[in-house]
Amino acid sequence: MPISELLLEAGLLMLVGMVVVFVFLTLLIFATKLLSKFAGQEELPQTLPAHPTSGEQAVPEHVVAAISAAVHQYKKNQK
Amino acid sequence: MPISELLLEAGLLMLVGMVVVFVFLTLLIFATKLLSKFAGQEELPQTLPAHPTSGEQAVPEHVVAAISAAVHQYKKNQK
Amino acid sequence: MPISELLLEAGLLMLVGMVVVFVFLTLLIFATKLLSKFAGQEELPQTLPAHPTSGEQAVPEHVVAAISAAVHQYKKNQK
Amino acid sequence: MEGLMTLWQSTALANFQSGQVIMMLVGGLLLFLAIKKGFEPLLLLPIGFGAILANIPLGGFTEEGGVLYYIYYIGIETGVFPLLIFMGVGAMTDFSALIANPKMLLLGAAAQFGIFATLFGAILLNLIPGFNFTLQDASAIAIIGGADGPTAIFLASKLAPELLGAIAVAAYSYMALVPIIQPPIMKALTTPEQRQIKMEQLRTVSQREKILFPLAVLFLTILFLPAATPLVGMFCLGNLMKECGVVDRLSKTAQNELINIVTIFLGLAVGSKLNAEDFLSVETLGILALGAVAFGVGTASGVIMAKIMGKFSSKPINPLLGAAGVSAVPMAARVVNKVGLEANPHNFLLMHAMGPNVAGVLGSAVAAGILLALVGG
Amino acid sequence: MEGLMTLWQSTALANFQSGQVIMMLVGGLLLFLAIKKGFEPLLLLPIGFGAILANIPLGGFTEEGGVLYYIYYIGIETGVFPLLIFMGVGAMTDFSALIANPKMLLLGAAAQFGIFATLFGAILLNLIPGFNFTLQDASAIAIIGGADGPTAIFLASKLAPELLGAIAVAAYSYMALVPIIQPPIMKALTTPEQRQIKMEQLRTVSQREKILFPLAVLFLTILFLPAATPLVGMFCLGNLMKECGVVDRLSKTAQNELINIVTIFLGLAVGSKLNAEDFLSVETLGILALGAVAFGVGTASGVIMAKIMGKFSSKPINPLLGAAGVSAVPMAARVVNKVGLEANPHNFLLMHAMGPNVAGVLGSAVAAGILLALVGG
Amino acid sequence: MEGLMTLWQSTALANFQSGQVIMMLVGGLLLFLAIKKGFEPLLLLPIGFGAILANIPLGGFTEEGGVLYYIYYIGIETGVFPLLIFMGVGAMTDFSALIANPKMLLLGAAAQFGIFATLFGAILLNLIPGFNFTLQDASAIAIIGGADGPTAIFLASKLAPELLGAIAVAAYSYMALVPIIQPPIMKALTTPEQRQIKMEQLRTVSQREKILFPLAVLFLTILFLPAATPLVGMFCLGNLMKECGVVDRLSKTAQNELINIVTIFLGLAVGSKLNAEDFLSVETLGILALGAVAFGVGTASGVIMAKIMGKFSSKPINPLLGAAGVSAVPMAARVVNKVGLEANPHNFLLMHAMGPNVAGVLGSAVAAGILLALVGG
Ligand code: NA
Ligand code: NA
Ligand code: NA
Repeated sequence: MPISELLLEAGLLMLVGMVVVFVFLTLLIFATKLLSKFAGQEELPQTLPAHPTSGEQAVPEHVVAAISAAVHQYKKNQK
Repeated sequence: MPISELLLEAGLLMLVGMVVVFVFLTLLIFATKLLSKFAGQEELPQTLPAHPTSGEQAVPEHVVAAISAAVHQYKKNQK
Repeated sequence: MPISELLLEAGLLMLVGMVVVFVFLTLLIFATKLLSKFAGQEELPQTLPAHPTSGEQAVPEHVVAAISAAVHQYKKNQK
Repeated sequence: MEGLMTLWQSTALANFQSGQVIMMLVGGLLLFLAIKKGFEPLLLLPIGFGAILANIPLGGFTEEGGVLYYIYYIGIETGVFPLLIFMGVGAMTDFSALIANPKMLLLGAAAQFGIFATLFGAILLNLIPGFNFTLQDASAIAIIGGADGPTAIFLASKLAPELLGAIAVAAYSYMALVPIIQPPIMKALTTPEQRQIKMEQLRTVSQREKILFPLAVLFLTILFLPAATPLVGMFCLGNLMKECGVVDRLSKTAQNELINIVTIFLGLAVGSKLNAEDFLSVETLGILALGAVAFGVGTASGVIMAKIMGKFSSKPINPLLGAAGVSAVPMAARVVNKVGLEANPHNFLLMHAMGPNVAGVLGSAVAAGILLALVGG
Repeated sequence: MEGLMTLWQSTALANFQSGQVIMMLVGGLLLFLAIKKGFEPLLLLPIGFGAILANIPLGGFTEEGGVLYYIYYIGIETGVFPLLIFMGVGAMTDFSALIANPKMLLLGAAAQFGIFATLFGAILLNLIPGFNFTLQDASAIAIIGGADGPTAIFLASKLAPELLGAIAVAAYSYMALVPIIQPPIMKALTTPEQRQIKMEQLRTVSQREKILFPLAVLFLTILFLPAATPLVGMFCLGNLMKECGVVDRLSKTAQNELINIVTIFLGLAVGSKLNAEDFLSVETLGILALGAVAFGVGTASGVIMAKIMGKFSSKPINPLLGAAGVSAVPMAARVVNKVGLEANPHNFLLMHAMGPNVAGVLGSAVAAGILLALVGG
Repeated sequence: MEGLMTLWQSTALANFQSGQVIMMLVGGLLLFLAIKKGFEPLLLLPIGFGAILANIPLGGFTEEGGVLYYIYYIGIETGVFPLLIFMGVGAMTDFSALIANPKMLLLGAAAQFGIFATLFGAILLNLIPGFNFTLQDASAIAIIGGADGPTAIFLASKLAPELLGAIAVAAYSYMALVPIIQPPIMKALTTPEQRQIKMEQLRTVSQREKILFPLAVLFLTILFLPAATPLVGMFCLGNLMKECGVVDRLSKTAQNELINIVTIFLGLAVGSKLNAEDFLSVETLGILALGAVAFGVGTASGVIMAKIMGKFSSKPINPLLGAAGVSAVPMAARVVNKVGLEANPHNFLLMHAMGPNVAGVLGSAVAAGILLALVGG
């Protein structure tokens, strides 16, 4: 391909590319706003307390054991 | 294969399958009882104390260090 | 290959192998000494304090949170 | 504006087929069930997402060169992923309750009637025009009654790969529905008095027994059912790693990082088989119906077996325990516990139900081996 | 002494080619930058090490049977490794700031001008004798402006595998240089008053919004840009796993062990493409120059877009935020924060900059999809 | 009853060959040694289990389509698994003691005489009818004397795959036996006075030295022994990741999850090579005998070298340190410490023994490289 044609192609790509990027992300703006309208805020009080304790393994017992041992060891080292 | 034959096959499979499942798991009952007879109970006092400390990495030093730092940070945050 | 020839080969391998191992590791001795000459000691004060805090995730907040929870739980269990 | 034309031609909008849209909705439904309803989310979330990705027009996920193609080809076609999951499950399984009371194995055996009755039922369905299940298909469908995801995927990948998607979805969905499917059946087959039966406390089990148990299982499987050894073998390896106490770092990796990584991939790969061609057929409806039958029959036969055993046993046996024989660990055992508590708020059956529960895992792996041996050739 | 002769013949000393020596020095330089200068060490250390290994005479690392050959072949040629990294990055990304202020997506869009301007620039370079970039090459080079490592590697592996090494090195190097490249451009395009603009506080975002956002992104991508679905899809899968809250163990594995394992391999595999033949050419110099242009143009167009938006917006918009649109998460957002603090020590922009920052990730994945669709065929 | 017949034909009972039974017993023995005796359980447990699985009649584990087949094919035949293990070992190795006292490298060199003497011994065994070792076989066997599992597996997979099972088993077994094999040899070659020699305290080593050391090792290997670069390179990569301090998350993954996953697979794959055909031969007995010789000679030559060095050194050198030169990290160093403490309860040699211990790892990787270069072609 001669370079002039390549440049034309590249220019077109630049144009089309930026247009599509902007169109796409603008659509996403609207989608997000729509989303927030229907899904936003309402269930906050319900989820907030649920979250911190929801973890499948909040603090498993053996971790507590390990940490208690470690804390113990740490205290001993401090002396 | 005509469906009557398929049904016969399926019925046979059902019969053979359930028989084998039961025979197999019954054998396993006996095997487990045998096992318990020879391997059960006796070594309990010996293993129980061994287990909690057996870990290859009970509480490695760097964990202790990390935790001591974390505890420190936590105490600071509490104030 | 007749066994005598194999034995000769094996003997040669033994000789060449041991020579090369010694030469190589001797070179490494010199390289290490050179290394220590140029890179040893000087930056100790500078790195020592840097090391404990250098970690990308020295003690991330959620770990602190988990540990604080665990410590809390541990203290409760102690009572 | 040739570029824009090319771009339009490369959009999904210009290429969507109705089947793909429906399959995406199926994928979305699975995501909804996983996230909002908590249906086995660890599997159904990646499966649902995989289904969406697999049905993107021009997405190319399932064609050679696509990421889902590679994952399926490497992990499922070889059988490696379900086996690794099974190893991890083995490393998470505690056989103590079963070793303490090995008779519970009979409950795990009885519940497998759900599998074999379903096999027969699948062939019966052929009487309805539109259904045309081979013995292989019927076997792969029937294993849904095993209530064990990796076993179902492993068997389906060997016997009926084109049904794999529907089978896996049915298996995991019904496993999630165990708390809804089982209680009515359990209550219909038992009286309130029977449900209140208290069990004797289980003895403690020595470490040596726990180490030797997986080896004994493997040994018997080798002798009598080599076709089941891939599943049982990897399961026993995981369990041995857990119990032996000398390879804790391997056991922990098998239970955590390795099984997590494989679960993500396995789910995506299963999802990639949810294509319109295979899934949107009357056969899928048949599979869903048969799956429900399988769980119901398995539950019922477990409970009935427990009642029979109770008659002949010197020690009391609560018939509810039979329902745990379908496996679906630990959900079925929890259901037993819950239904038991409804009858008697002081009767905790959970530990006792773990015995038949893990027996059910072995039972369905054995059943899978039988099916592989008899119709797999 | 035939043995010693064989041994000598098998030493590197007897076989070194000058190109290999230079490439090893390049590898050493990357190690230096990674370790001593802290340039994206997670990637540049394995890349640098891989470059050294790949250039060992008679080492055979990149020939069939060599370990780097297998890693490249399995992980990069299939595209699997960059996609898994992207899944992990998705699982680490928090879209809250963007959902709270979705207009920031425009900044992520504007910054992609860095990509397309560089594409044009790469073709322009063909005017200089010695350069001979095809549209594919130019596209792969341009994606450096996306400031996103896995996206760059994924695209380069599809469009211009022989430039992969140089492109990946340039991408990661410039990402590390963001704190040096961006501030002068940001300051040149803004007045001190503009840099002091305070933003309104962001509202909190509900969990449901965070769950639905990745699905919305995926949905739009499916509709309009299926070529971007491998990247966007895996990213959204990771993000969904993180936000849905029901598969925490999968999400944590994706963010930690899985991404770490893949990062080691990805780095080594990229390093294995740093061979003298491909790398020691004037084209590499061109790529490095174009990469700098890409980052600069992206930063500038982001800032300019932010200024334009500020004019039309009812709420104040600090133009510095535009610079975060290039992605390079979270470095670019931190740079914005830092430059903002220089103007006003009480104005913390970090949280606000996270919006355009993650928008930039989406923007460059979209741009990659466009390039794949238009020049990838 | 055709079904039952088919089922019987598909049982192992109807198909067992005596060789398979014996190999299963060997597998069981390995499990016993691993679990009950604590012989290198991380490797010997999966190896033993793999051996059992591989010898199941009709199990099909090692045939195309079987899970062990895939694991071996992907991980060992390519050399990838041993190299990843080596990377992880590198990330766990601390060279401080060696950098502080580099002369200890000579002990690591001397102990490799165990390898080369064994090579000669293996060829000598050919004088006995029934033995027919090629130079390749002899080299692969000799590397047992390197007391380094992944090195042995890597070399055996390249030079003598059919002996891989026996070699790996011998290597790991003797490594576990180091506390039994070494002390008598150490005591026979030293006087109680020599064993009481106190060493000077080691200086602290700077981080910069620790970072540059693996690079120096790699550099020399590249120059003089490219054939050793796969092993040494991956080892140095791991060590560099550990020491550089900027990629801690990669280093930790390499030391933990990655090496654990690979260890499970490597063990199973090695076990899959324990088939009757290859293993139940007089050659295996020869390998076991030669392995013991290798460890013994290596220990002895290390101790003798230490005594020679002690004569010429201005600073005192405890000859026991030589025994640590065989590697078997950290077991051999511990043995040195223990034997030292028996002679003088206040003389702790552990830290000093770590120097020759890690030197032994380098030494055997170098030896492996030499063998690959000279007989690998
Ligand atoms: Na089951
Ligand atoms: Na970007
Ligand atoms: Na060694």
